[in-house]
Amino acid sequence: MSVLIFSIHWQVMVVLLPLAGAIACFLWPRRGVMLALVCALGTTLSVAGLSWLVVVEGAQRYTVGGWGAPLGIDLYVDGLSLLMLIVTSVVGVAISVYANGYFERSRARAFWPLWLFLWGALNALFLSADIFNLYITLELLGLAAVTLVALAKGAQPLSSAMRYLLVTLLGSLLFLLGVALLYHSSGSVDIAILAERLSASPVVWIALGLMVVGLLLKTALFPLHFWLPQAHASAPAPVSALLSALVVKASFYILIRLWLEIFPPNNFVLGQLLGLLGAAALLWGNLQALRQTRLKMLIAYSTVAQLGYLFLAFPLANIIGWTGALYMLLSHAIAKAAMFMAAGNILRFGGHDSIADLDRIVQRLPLTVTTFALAGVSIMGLPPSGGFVAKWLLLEAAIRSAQWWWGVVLVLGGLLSAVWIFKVVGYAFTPSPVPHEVRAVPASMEWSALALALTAIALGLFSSWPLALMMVGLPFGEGGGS
Amino acid sequence: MTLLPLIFDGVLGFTLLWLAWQLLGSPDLFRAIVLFIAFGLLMALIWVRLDAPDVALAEAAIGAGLTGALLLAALARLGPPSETASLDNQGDRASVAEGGGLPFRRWLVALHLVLACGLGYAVMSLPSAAPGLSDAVANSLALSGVSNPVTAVLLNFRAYDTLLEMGVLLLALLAVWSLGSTPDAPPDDQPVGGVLALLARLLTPLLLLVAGYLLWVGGRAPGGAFQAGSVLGAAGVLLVLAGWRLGRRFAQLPLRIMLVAGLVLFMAVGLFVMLVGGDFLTYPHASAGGLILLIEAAATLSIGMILAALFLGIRPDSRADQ
Amino acid sequence: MTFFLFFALVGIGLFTLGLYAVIVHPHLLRKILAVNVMGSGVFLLLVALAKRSDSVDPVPHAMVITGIVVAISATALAVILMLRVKGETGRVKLPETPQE
Amino acid sequence: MSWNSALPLLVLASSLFPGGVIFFLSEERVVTRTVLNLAGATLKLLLVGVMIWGVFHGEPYESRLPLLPGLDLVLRADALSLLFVTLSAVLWLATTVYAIGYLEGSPNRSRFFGFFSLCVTATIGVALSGNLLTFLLFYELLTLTTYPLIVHRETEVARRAGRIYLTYTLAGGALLMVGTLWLYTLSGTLAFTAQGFLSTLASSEQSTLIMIFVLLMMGLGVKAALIPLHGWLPQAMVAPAPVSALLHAVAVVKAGAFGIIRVVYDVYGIQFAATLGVTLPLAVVAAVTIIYGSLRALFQDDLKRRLAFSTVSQVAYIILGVAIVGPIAAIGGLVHLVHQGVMKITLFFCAGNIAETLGIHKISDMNGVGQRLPWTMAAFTIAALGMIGLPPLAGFISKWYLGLGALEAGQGWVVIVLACSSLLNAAYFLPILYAAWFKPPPERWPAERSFGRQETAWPLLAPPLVTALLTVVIGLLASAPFSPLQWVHFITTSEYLP
Repeated sequence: MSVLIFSIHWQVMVVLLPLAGAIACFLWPRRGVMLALVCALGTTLSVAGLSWLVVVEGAQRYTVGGWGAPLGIDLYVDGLSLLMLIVTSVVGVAISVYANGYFERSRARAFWPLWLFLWGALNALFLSADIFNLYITLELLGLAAVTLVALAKGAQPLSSAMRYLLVTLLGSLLFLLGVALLYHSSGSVDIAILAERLSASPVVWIALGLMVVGLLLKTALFPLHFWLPQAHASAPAPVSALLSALVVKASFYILIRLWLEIFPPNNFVLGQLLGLLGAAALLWGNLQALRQTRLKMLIAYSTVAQLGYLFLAFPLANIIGWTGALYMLLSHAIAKAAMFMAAGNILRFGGHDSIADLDRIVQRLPLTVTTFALAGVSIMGLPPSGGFVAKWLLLEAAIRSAQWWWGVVLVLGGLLSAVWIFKVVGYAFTPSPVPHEVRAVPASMEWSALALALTAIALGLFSSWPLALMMVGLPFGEGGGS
Repeated sequence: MTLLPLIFDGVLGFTLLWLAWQLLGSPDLFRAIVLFIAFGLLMALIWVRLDAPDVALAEAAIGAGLTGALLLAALARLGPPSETASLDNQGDRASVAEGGGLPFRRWLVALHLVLACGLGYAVMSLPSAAPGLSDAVANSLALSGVSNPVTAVLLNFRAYDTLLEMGVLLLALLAVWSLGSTPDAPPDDQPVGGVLALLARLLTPLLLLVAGYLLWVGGRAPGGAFQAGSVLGAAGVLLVLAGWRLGRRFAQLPLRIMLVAGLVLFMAVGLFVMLVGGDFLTYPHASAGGLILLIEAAATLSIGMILAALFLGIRPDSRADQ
Repeated sequence: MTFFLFFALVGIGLFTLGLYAVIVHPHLLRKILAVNVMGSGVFLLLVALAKRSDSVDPVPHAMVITGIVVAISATALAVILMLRVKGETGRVKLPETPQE
Repeated sequence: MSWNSALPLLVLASSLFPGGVIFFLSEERVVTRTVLNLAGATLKLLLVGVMIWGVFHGEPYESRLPLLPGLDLVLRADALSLLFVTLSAVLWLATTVYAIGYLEGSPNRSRFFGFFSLCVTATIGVALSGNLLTFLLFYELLTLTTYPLIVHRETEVARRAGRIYLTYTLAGGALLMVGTLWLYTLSGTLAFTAQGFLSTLASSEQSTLIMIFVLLMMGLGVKAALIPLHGWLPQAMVAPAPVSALLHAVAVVKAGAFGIIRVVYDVYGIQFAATLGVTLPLAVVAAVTIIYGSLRALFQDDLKRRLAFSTVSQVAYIILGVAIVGPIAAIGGLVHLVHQGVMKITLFFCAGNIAETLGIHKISDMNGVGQRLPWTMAAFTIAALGMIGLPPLAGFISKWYLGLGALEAGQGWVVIVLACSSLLNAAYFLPILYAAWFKPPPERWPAERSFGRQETAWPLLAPPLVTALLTVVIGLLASAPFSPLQWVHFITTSEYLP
């Protein structure tokens, strides 16, 4: 058994299985659902195998083509990348189950191969240790995501997909320009080699600046978030879920990778600036969320806000802060996916998602409301939930590094999000005299969303395992934990 | 350095910038696209000047040719040029108004100037000796199975990039097919007679021949799967323009198999060598040349088909579906 | 100044021109053209700087070929989206205010 | 897992599990729901009984789960936590019986009883918390589980009250979290320890510790309804009567008061807190709250609102007892935790009965109620007299010890406060009693329901009678073994004697 586990090249499986699944779904569209579910399962198992490998043997470097950096391309997996892969699998399986109930046949035919392509792109991105390879995975990811947004019917999804496409291309090109400059100043595109060879020079700073701006554009950090709310709100519900949960996180992942590995050490000002933008995102996103009249738009603005939390780790710049931000990423991914799925259920059930008229709907969908409320607990950061653990760690980092003002922002953000969450949950406690015209919601849609929300809660009770996992390979550097 | 190449380079570079300026500012979209094609051809010339013949081939075929054709076709589908031009002009004025007017544009221009100066400074401050990978490539070239270093990088050293890139291409096709059922789908379903058909009939065999040659020679000299594939794609575009369509029988699974053949074979070879005992995509040195040619052959076919299909813009069996 | 540095600077010029055009031109086709020009600028920079060594560095060449293929894929998607936007809204530009 | 480490978890599970199951029951399955509720409550009482016996004989009960790096979720039964656990368990049983009768035939009962059980689970969790983090966790859970109970009636007023409640408690929870975390970064531990764990810290940290104390008190003071953080409590009166009973006597306000006790005794340590100089301001706030609450109660015509302001005042007694540094006052404060609970729940049960049976909500309509509902009003009278502090009822014991303790600690002003408060108590309770017993009843009651020969339904009548009886018994038998007073003596001698 263990021989088998160690002899299979799980890294390769993790990337190739979704791609192969996408091709299979393309070839035999009528079998799409079955193929996709099998593939989702296989990918998850591969991630599990890879986790086993990494937990037992530590961080892994894999040379594709046998050449090794700088000539060839390396794959690198440590606790940080593994955690991203696991989140992707967890959310991915739930979204696959959910989408099975969500799409009718004609759109399902388009959805499955695109979604599997996106999954493959995500996995390739998290594994890559090569910045040019990262560019290609970014493009793969971006094109798949844009097309998925455009799968929704109507003019608005198309417009927002178009805007999203332009933004993501712009981001990729900025990133690529940075890659070009880094290659020419160091002669390699491998992250580890870059880390050795780069020193703080104007070229390096300009290159990194370009890459950071490109990635921030894709991560939709305030004030570059202008494209996100509409794109995430107008996409089909499972797509909204995976965009908010995973796609924006992918570019953030690259950002922290670069920050931790190849950024010159004296980056205090940039860190403070990122933190400031994060704080602004947190407050602005939540305030905008309060103003929204449509549920999905509200949730999308909350994504803008929650992304702000992630950037608070940059000024804190200690291990507790990074683990906090990563834990936030993890729990937000899961909770937000659950929330968008719940919104999808509500839309399916009542045919609209206007917040003012929710009272007629939510009382008839107790499971969905529970999902929303549980996910909301995590997003507010109340115990016991993943969001609480993340906030605790970030707050601890803020106090320990004597930068209490970030703590104030953290607390304020949590309270603001409570306002809109309870605004929605409150409708569950409103009598609904008029029976509304309803469509049944498939059980798979309700239960997959609830499963994710429960996972977000469980993350608050069993945090030691993911926290230990993300330390494999010391992605955040040496030094004592808490 | 003699004066002549200097003047030549200067003219090339400034013309390129001028073309970009013109094509981005031209009120007439048709003219803009034509300028864009010229821009692509000029780029190809510069690639040659920079000792990058492989890039030049790819640029000429894909960057200038196919992209230009794609854009022209899109323009045709957008509607009569006069209407779009006027709409566009209105749009231009509107954008000045919405963006905060002239001050906004001034700020933007200033910002871009700063950006350009910063980037220029960065480039000028690079060390004059390039620490690139040319030596590393040269040292390992003998083991790669091909003698054209660009092909060696594309299909051996950084084959994983290329594999993912084939994925991007296939994904683009998937995307276009998923979204492509526009109400104003291309009207040109009836065969076009006359010059175009004749041209297509004459050129297609020639292009096929060129594609085959580029594929074969790619291991040693400039050329390879992408260049060959794009030539094949050009042939396909020509056939599409001439009104030729794939038979219903082939438009289903057989077509799809051809479209994915390149990627599937690539992955299969990568996995096969992994089973034999290496890492993913680690070709045994002895059989590397053959495996690369195999992959390239399938890739050429798929790339050509995909490019042509991208140009067509809709699923060939979409009518059969409804 | 050597000629490859000159071409690298031309590349930067193209990149900035394209970036400016993407931002100010509302017509989608022009935005697509602008993104392509930006891409060409990056490619030019990538290859021109590789000329600094005497022997040719093929890695940037391969990267640019990859980039060109990615660019046409993105362009194809952009074109089809543009046509769909035109079909749905009757206009070839994005709605003005992204909010609401 | 041994029996000793499983027992605290079992105590939690005995209400968590029924709660979880009840959510999925359909509305009509009244019998299943009732059986589950009562079985859970009874089982909990039994388990708590076992724990009392064990703790008295020195058995340690502790469960641990890893929660955060370096911090565990700790559930531990010590004498103090058992005081609160027992109170909650006993009163939960009473309230469950009452709620079954009260809500008979109303909609959404599965939801109600589900959250009701979760709420008790959270309260028990608060009581059993072995460190400040666990306390915080259950404290926030309590907020979340009581919200659905407050808005249960689904009216606009109820939702407004719910929003106000959340605004106060979530903000308070956030302050508590910041304080807890700050404390953790200073001390590296959060485990409740007798005499506190902070006195060893460097004296340079003193001003920080005072700041943290203020943060914690603000966080806990919200739920304990110390002024000026009491605004939510009168609003929450729109909740159904059993919820009010639970909120005021057991769950929310007591969780806040209990937290203050824990922080002062087991985090800071009473001596250290006194050296920091934070106890006197706390005592003053408590005293002001006592007087202010009583004064406000005096001018309320709505019966439940008057009782609510009475709670504001009475809970502050507990805090006052803690803040007067001295063992005797501590006994008075701690025992009032129990006594106030028993008396106040009686009053709310009775107010609920009056509203349900006769449709009366206002004190000005209560003329002659005693003739129509003699048993209910008898219970009400006993509890009200207890509140005023009439010997030998429960309230007298608390006030007696508080006064003695204050004198012993040299804080004579407290006695004046107590006297004023007793006068005010009398001023707002006696008119009710007078009107109910001695004024003639009106021709017709506003909305009378008939229950045959009984004055009202049995499930509504039995709980207040039992709790009223308890008020008498714990007052009369204050010196019997295992009475609350003796148990509090046990707490103070075994753990707190400074």
